[in-house]
Amino acid sequence: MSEEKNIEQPSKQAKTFENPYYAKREVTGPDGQKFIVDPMKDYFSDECPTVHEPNSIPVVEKFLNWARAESLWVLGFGTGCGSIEIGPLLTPRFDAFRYGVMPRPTPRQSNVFIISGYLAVKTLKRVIRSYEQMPNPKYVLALGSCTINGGMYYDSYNTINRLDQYIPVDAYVAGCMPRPEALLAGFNKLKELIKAGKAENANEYAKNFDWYKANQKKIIKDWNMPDYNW
Amino acid sequence: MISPIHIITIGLGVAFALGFVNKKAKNFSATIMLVAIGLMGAISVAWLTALLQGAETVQIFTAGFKPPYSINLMMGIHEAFLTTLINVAGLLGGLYLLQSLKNAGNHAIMVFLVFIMGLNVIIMTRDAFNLFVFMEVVSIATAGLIILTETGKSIQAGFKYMLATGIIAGILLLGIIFAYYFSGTLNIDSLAEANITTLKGGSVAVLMILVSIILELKPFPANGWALDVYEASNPGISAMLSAASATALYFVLFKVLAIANENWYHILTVAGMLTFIGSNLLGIKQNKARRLLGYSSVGQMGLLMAILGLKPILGDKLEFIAATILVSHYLAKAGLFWLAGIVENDNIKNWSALRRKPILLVLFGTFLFVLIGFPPFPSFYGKWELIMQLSSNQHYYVLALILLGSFLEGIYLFRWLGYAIKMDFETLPELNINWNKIIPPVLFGVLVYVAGYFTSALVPELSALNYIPLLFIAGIYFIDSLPAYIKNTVAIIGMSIYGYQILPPLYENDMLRFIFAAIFIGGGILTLTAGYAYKGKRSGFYPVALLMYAGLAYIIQATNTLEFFFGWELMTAGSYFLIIRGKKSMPHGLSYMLFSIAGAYAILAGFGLSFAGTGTYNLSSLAGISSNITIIFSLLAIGFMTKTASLGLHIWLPGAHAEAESDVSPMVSAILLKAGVFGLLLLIINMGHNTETAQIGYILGWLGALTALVGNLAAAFQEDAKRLLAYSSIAQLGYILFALAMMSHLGLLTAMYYSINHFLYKAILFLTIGAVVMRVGTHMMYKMGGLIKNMPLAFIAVLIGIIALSGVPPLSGFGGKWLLYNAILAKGWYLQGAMVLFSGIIAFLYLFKLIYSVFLGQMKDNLRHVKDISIWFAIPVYILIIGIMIISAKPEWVLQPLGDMISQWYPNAALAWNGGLATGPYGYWNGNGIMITVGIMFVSLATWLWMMSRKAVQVKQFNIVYSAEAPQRPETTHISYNIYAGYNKALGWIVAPKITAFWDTMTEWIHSLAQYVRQLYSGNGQLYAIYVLAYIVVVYFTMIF
Amino acid sequence: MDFELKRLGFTLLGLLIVLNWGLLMGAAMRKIGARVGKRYGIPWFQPWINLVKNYAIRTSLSHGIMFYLGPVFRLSGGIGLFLFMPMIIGSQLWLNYSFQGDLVLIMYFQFFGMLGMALGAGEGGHPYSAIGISRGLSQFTTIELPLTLAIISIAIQYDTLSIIEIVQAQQGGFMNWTVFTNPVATIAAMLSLLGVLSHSPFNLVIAPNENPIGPPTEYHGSFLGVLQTNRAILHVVEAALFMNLFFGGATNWFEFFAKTFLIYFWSVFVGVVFPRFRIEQSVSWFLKVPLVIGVLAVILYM
Amino acid sequence: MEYIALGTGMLVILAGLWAIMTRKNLIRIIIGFSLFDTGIHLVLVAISYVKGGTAPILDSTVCIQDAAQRIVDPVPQALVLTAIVIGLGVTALMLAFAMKMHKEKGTLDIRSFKDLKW
Repeated sequence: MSEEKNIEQPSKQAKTFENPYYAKREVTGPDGQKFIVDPMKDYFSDECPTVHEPNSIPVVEKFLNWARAESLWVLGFGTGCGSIEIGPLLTPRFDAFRYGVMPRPTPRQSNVFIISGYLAVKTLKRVIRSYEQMPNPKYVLALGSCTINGGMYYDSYNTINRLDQYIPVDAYVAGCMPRPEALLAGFNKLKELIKAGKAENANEYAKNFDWYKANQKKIIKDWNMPDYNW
Repeated sequence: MISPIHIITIGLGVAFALGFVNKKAKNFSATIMLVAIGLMGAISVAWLTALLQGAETVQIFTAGFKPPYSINLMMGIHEAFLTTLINVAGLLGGLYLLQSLKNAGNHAIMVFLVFIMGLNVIIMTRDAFNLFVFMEVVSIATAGLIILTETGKSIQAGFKYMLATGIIAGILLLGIIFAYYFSGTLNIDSLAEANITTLKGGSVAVLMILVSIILELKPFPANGWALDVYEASNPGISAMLSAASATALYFVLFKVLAIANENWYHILTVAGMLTFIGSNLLGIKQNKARRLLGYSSVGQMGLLMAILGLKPILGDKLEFIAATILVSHYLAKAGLFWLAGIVENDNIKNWSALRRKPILLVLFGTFLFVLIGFPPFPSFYGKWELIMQLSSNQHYYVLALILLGSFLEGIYLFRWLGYAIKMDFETLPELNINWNKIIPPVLFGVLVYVAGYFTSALVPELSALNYIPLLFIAGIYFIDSLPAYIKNTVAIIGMSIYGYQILPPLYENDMLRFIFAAIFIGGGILTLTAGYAYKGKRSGFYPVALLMYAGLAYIIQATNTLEFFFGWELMTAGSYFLIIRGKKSMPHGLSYMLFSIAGAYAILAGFGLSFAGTGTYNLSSLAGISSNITIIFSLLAIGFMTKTASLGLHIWLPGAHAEAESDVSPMVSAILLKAGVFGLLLLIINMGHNTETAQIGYILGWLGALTALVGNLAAAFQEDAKRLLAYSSIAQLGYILFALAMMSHLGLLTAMYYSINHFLYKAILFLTIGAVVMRVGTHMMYKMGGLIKNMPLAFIAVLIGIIALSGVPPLSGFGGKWLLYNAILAKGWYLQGAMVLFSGIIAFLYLFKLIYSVFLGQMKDNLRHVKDISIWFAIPVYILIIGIMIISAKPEWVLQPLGDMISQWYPNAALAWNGGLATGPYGYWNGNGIMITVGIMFVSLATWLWMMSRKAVQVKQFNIVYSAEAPQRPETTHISYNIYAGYNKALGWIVAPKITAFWDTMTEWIHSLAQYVRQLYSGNGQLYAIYVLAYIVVVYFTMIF
Repeated sequence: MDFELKRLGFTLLGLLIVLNWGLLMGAAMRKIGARVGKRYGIPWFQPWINLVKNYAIRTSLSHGIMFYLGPVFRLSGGIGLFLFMPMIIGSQLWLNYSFQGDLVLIMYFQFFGMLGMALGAGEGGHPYSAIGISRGLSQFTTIELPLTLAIISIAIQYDTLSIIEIVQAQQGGFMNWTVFTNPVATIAAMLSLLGVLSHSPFNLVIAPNENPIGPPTEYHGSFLGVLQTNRAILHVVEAALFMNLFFGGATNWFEFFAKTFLIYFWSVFVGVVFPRFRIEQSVSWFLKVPLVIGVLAVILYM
Repeated sequence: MEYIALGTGMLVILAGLWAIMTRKNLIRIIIGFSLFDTGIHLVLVAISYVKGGTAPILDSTVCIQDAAQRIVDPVPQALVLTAIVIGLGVTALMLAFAMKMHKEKGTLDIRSFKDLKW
C-alpha cells in the first residue's frame, strides 16, 4: 500500500547522462605524477567520417561495384523480431549463399546491415554504433513496416518510427514480417542499386552527418558515446 | 729473548698486585690489565717471530729439575702461535669488556687477567697435573667472570657450567693420577713414551684423561651446559670462551693425544663428526643469535676434533688444515660474539639493526663467509685440503658427513645473513656503539682478510692467482660513498682494462675460454652500462657485482681445480649478494645460496675424487681419470647443474631472477648461468670420451629435455614478466644441457651456439623488461598493456628478442633449431629430441604472452604517460641487437670458428661450409640467403600494403567492435591474466610444483628432526651432568668393544 | 644471372598458380560443405569476388604500426613457405628458393606468419583477438608434436632433411611413397594436418559463433584481403608439404593439383563430419592418439 | 689397607655422583660435588701409599739409596693439596652461584632453573 508513495518522481530537468566509466578522473602514474584521464578523448577517436569518392575510372568502378554486389557480407546482428527469418534464408531451403550473401560476425568485415524489424531506442544506439563501425561502402536493408513507419509499434514510447531519420537506408522490404523470399528479393534490389552505382549511402551519411547526429541525439537521451564510432 | 715463563709471571704478578690497587681506581686497574696482556702478547709474538726465523724450540724447567721431577713448559712454534692468538684475543676482548669489567670492579679485572694467563699456561705446559690445575683455574675464572658480569640468566648457565666442568675436572684428575700410578710420571711426553695404553688399567687412565678433554671441547650431546653459557653470558665473555678457551683446549687435546693409541683417533673422529652434524642440525631450528653462535661454535670444535682424529690420514697436512680452520673459527666467532654484544638483540630476525652501520654488516657477512669457508679466507683452504686428503685416502663417509655438516651450517648462517640484509630495521632501536666495542671486531675483520692472504701464499696451487681484481674490488668498496655513476664508470673502465688484457691472448690460444670470457666481460660491461640509469649511491652494489665478475674471470683463467673452485666460490658469493639486493629476494637469496653451496660441495667432492685418482690438481688431468669416473662425473655435473638450474635443482632460479633488480637480472640470467655451462663443457671435453660418462650423458639428455619442457610450460603460466623470463632461462639451459649431453660435435656446437644466443637475447629481454618494470612499477603483465605507443624502443627490442629466442627464421635462433635437429638425428636421440623441439614450440606461448600483455592490447590509465625505457638500458640493448643481427645474417662467422674449436675434442661430423651455406649430415641451411629472401619479401609486401592503406584513420584503444557496445575499462578489456587457461587445464599437471613441494618436505623433515633432537637440551643442569657421565660411559663401552 | 632471373620469374608464376589454385580449392571445399548440408553452395568464383571486394573497401582503420604489420607478417609467412618449398620435382625452375633451407626451415617458418599475425591482432586491442590467439598457439604447440615425430621418423628413414631428396627417394612408382613405406608416420602426420589446416574439429581459434572471429576480428578491407590471400596460398603450401613428404611429391602441375586437392579433402572430410573441440580437448587429443602413433613411428625406425 | 682407602674413595666418588644426579636441591648437589671431590682426593692419597712406608722426608732414618722403597710417593701428596684447594674454590664458587640463584627465584630446586634450553 505504501509502494506508490515510494516511487521516486523523476526530476523534470533534462539530465545529461554520464557513464561513470567514461567520467574524467585523476590518475596517479607509477612515478607518482598525477594527471587527468578523459576517457571520451583518450579512449575514442574523435575524427568525423569522410566522403570517399568512387573510383575515378568508370570501368573500374563498375567492376568493383559488380564485385561488391556479388559479395554481400551481412552483419549478423538480430535487431528485431525479423531476425528469425535470417536462419531459413541461409539454410538449404533458400540458401542465400548462392547469391554471394554470407553472414559475418563482425561489423568490420560486413557490408550489409539488416535491420530486421522494430528498433527500440536502446537497440538503435547499438545499431548506430555498429553501422558506423562498418567500413565504407556499406548498405542497410530494412525489413518490415516497423522500420518504415513504426508498424504496430507506431505509438510506442520506446521504439522509433522511421529508420531513415537515423541511418540511411538503401532498400526496404515491406511486410510484417517479410518472408525469406521477400528478403531475397530485397537483396536482388540492393544488388541492382549497387551495380548501378546508386548505393552510396555511406557517403550520404558522411555528408549529412550533422543532421543524422542531431536526429539520433534527439531520441537517444543517454548519449554516452563519441559522435562517430570508429 | 724473554723467557716464556714471564708470560705467567706477568699475568699472575699483575693479577695479585691488582689486589693492592685502590678499589676505586678502576681505570687504572683496567689499563694495567690491558698493558699486562699486551706484554704477554708481546712475549708470544716475539717468540713467534723468532721461531719462524728458525730459532729452536725451548723447554723451561720451573724448579731447575728435569721432568718428571718438575713442571716444565714448552715454547715451540705451536705454542708461540696459539699464545699469540690467545693474548690478542685477550687484549681485544679485554678492551671490549672494559665497561663491564670496570662495573664489576677490580675483582673482575683480576679474574680476567688470570683467565688469560691460565689459557697461556694450558697451552705451554707439558705437565699433566699442571694442565689440570690451570684448566681448573680457567674454569673457575670463567665462572667468576660469569658471576661478576652477571646478565640475567647467566647465573643459571654458570651453575650448569660449574657442575659439568667440575665433574669433568674430577674425571680428568682421576685419569691423571692413574696415569701417574702406572707410569710414574706426570710429564705428557714421558707419559706418551711410557705407552700405558698397553696396560689394562692404563687404558682406563687414558680414557679418563681423553674423555674429559673431549668433554671440555663440548661434544654433542653432552654440551648443554656450554650452550647455555654461550647464550646467556656477556657476549664479550662468550667471545673469549669460543675463541680463546676453545683454542687452548683444542691444543690440549692435540698434546694429550700423544698418550693415546690409534683407537682414540676413531673415537675422536666419530665424536667430532657427531658434534659437527648434531649441533649444526640444531642450529637450523634456532633463532636466538647467541645460542645459534654457540651451536656453530660447538660444531666448529667438533669439526676440529674430527680433524684431529683424522691425524693418521692427514699426516703432515694436519697442521695446515687444523690451523686454518682454527684461526678462521677463532677470528669469526670472536667477531660474531662481539657483534652480538653490539646488536644487543638476541632475535636473529632483528639483526637487521646492523644496517644502521653498514661497516658492521660487512663485518657480519665477512665472518659468516669465513665460517662457511669461502675464499679468500683461511678456512676455504683448510676445507679444500681436508677434502682432498680425505678423498685421496678413500674416507668417503667422513667426507660426505663433513660436507653435510657444512651444508647444515650454511642453512642457518645464510638465513641469518638474509635477515640481517633484508629485514626491516627502521623500527629497531639505534645501536649504542662505544669505541672500545667497535675496535675489536673491526680489527678481527681486517685480520681475517690478512690471514686469508697469507694462507693463500702457503698454497702452491694458487701461486699464479691474480690478486688485482680483488684489490680493485676492495678499492671500489672504499669509494662506496661516491655517487653511482662515478663507481659505474670506474667499474666499466676496470672491466674493460681487464678484458683488454685477457681477451687477446685467449683468442690466440684458447677459443673456448675466449668465448666465455667475452660473454662474461662483454656482457658485464653492457649490463653495467645500464647501471647509469640508477640515481644516488647504490651502496654496496659495485663491490658485489664486480666480485661476481671476478669470480667468473677466475673460473675462466683457472688452470687447476683449486683456482677453479676459488673462482666458483667468489662468483657464488658475489651473485648471492647481487640477488639478495632485490626487494623481496630474501627467501630466494637463501635458496640460491643453499643450492649453490650444495652444488659447490658436490664439485668439491668431485675434485677431491679426481685428485685421488690422478694426484694432481690440474684441470686437464680430469681427462686422465681412470677410476670412479661415474661418480666424479656425476658429482661435478650435479654441481654445475645447480648453476644451470636443471630440473630438480632449479627452484631457486625463478624467484632469484625475478626479484632481482632490473640490471641484475640479466647479469644473473644471461651471464651467470653460463658459468655452469662452462663447467659442464670443461667436464665433457675432458671426460666425455668414456663409456661410463656416455651413459650419464644419456640421463643428462633426458634431464635436459625435461627441464626444457617444464621450464617452458611453467613460463607460459606466469603472470610476472620477470618470472616468465626466469623460467624461460631454465628451459633454455635445458636445451643447452641436452645438447651438451649428446657429447658429439654437433651437440657441442649446438650448445655453444645456444649459449651465445641465449646470452644475447636473454640479456636483451631481461634488460628491456627490467627497464619497463622500472618505468611502470610492477612485474605483473596484466597490469601493463598497450605500451607500444609509449615505448617503441622497448617494443622493437623485445620483438627482436622473442623472434630470436623462438627460433623463427630469419633471426639467429633458427640456427640453433637447425643444428639441434641435425644433432638429434645424428645422435639418434629421437624421443628426447622431439620433447626438446616440442618445448621449443611451447616457447611461443610465453613469448606471445610477454610481448602482447606488455606492449599490445589495452593501455591502462595510470601508464598513459610513462616514458620510453631509460637510454642507459636502451644502449646496451641495441648493441646486443646488432650482435643478434650479425649472427643472424652471417652465422658462419660464429659457427665456423666454433666448429674448428670443437673439432679438437670431437672430430667434425660432416658439417661443411660453403660461404653462407651450411651442409650438415641431414640438411642444409643458408642463413645469409634466408635473411635476404625474407627481408626483400617482407619489405615489398609491407610497401604494397602501405600503398593500399596509407589513408587509414588512426583510431584509439576503445575503437573496437565490441558486440555493438563500447568497452568500459581497459583493465577488463585487456585479456592477459591466465590466458592459457585451456592449456593449463590440459597440461598444467606437468608443472604442478612437485619439485618445490619435494624440497619443502625435505626442509620440513630437517626442521622436525632438529626440533625433535633439540629436546635433549631440556634446560635442566642436572640432566646435563648426567649426559656428561653417560658420555663417559658410552665412550668407555665403545673402547671395550 | 640469367638463371636467377628466370627462377624469379617462374617462382612468381608459381605463386600466381598457387594463389588461384588455393582460391579455387577453397571454393570447391565450401561447395562440398554446402552439398553435405544439402545446400547448393556458393558459385565457384566467389573467393575471387570476395578478394576483389575486400581490396576495394574504401575505409581503412589502423590501430597502430603492429596492426598494420600483422598481415604483412602473415602474408610473408605464407609466401615465404611457398618460396622455401619445392613445388614440382624434376624441374629446376619450380623448386623456388628451396636451396636456402630444408625441412627444418619450413617447420619453423610456419611460425613467422603466426607470430606476426598474433602481434598484429594483439595490437587491435580486441579481447576476442587475444583469446583466439591464445587458443591458436595452445593448439598449435600440440599439433606440431606428432608432426615433429613423423618428420623425425621420415628423416631417419630417408637419412635426410632435404625435402627434394625425400621426394626423389619416393620416385619410381606409388609403392615407394612414404604413405606405403612408412604408414605409421604418415598417419601421425595426417592427424596433425587436421590441426594445421584448422578445420573443424580444430577451429575453435576462429569459432565464428562463440568468439567472433578470433584474431582477425578487427581486420577489414585490404588487411582482410591480405589475410585471405595468405590463407589461399598457405593451404596449398601446407598440402604441398604433406604431398612432398608422404605422397611422392609432384612431377607436374597436374599431379600437384590432384594430390593437394586430395590431401586438402581429407581435412574437409573430417571437418564436415565432426563437431568442434574445446581447446583443452583438442590439446589433450593431440597428445593422446597422434602422439602415440608418432612415438611409434620413431620407435619403428630407432 | 691401601685397598680399603682406594675402595672407600671410589665409594665416596660414586656417592657424590649419585647425589649430583638425583638430588634436586642445589645445596645437596653441591654437597654431592664436594663428596665427589673428596673421594677423588682419597683415591689420590691411596694410590701413593706404599705399605709400611714412612713420610717422604729424607733424614737420617731414610737414606737416599733406598728412599724409593721406604717412603710413600710424595708427588700425589703434593698434588692432593693442590686439588683440595681447587676443590674448595670450586665449591665456594658453586655456593655463591646457588646463593644468587636463590635470590633470583626464591627456590633451590634445580628444576626451576630451565630458562635456557634448546
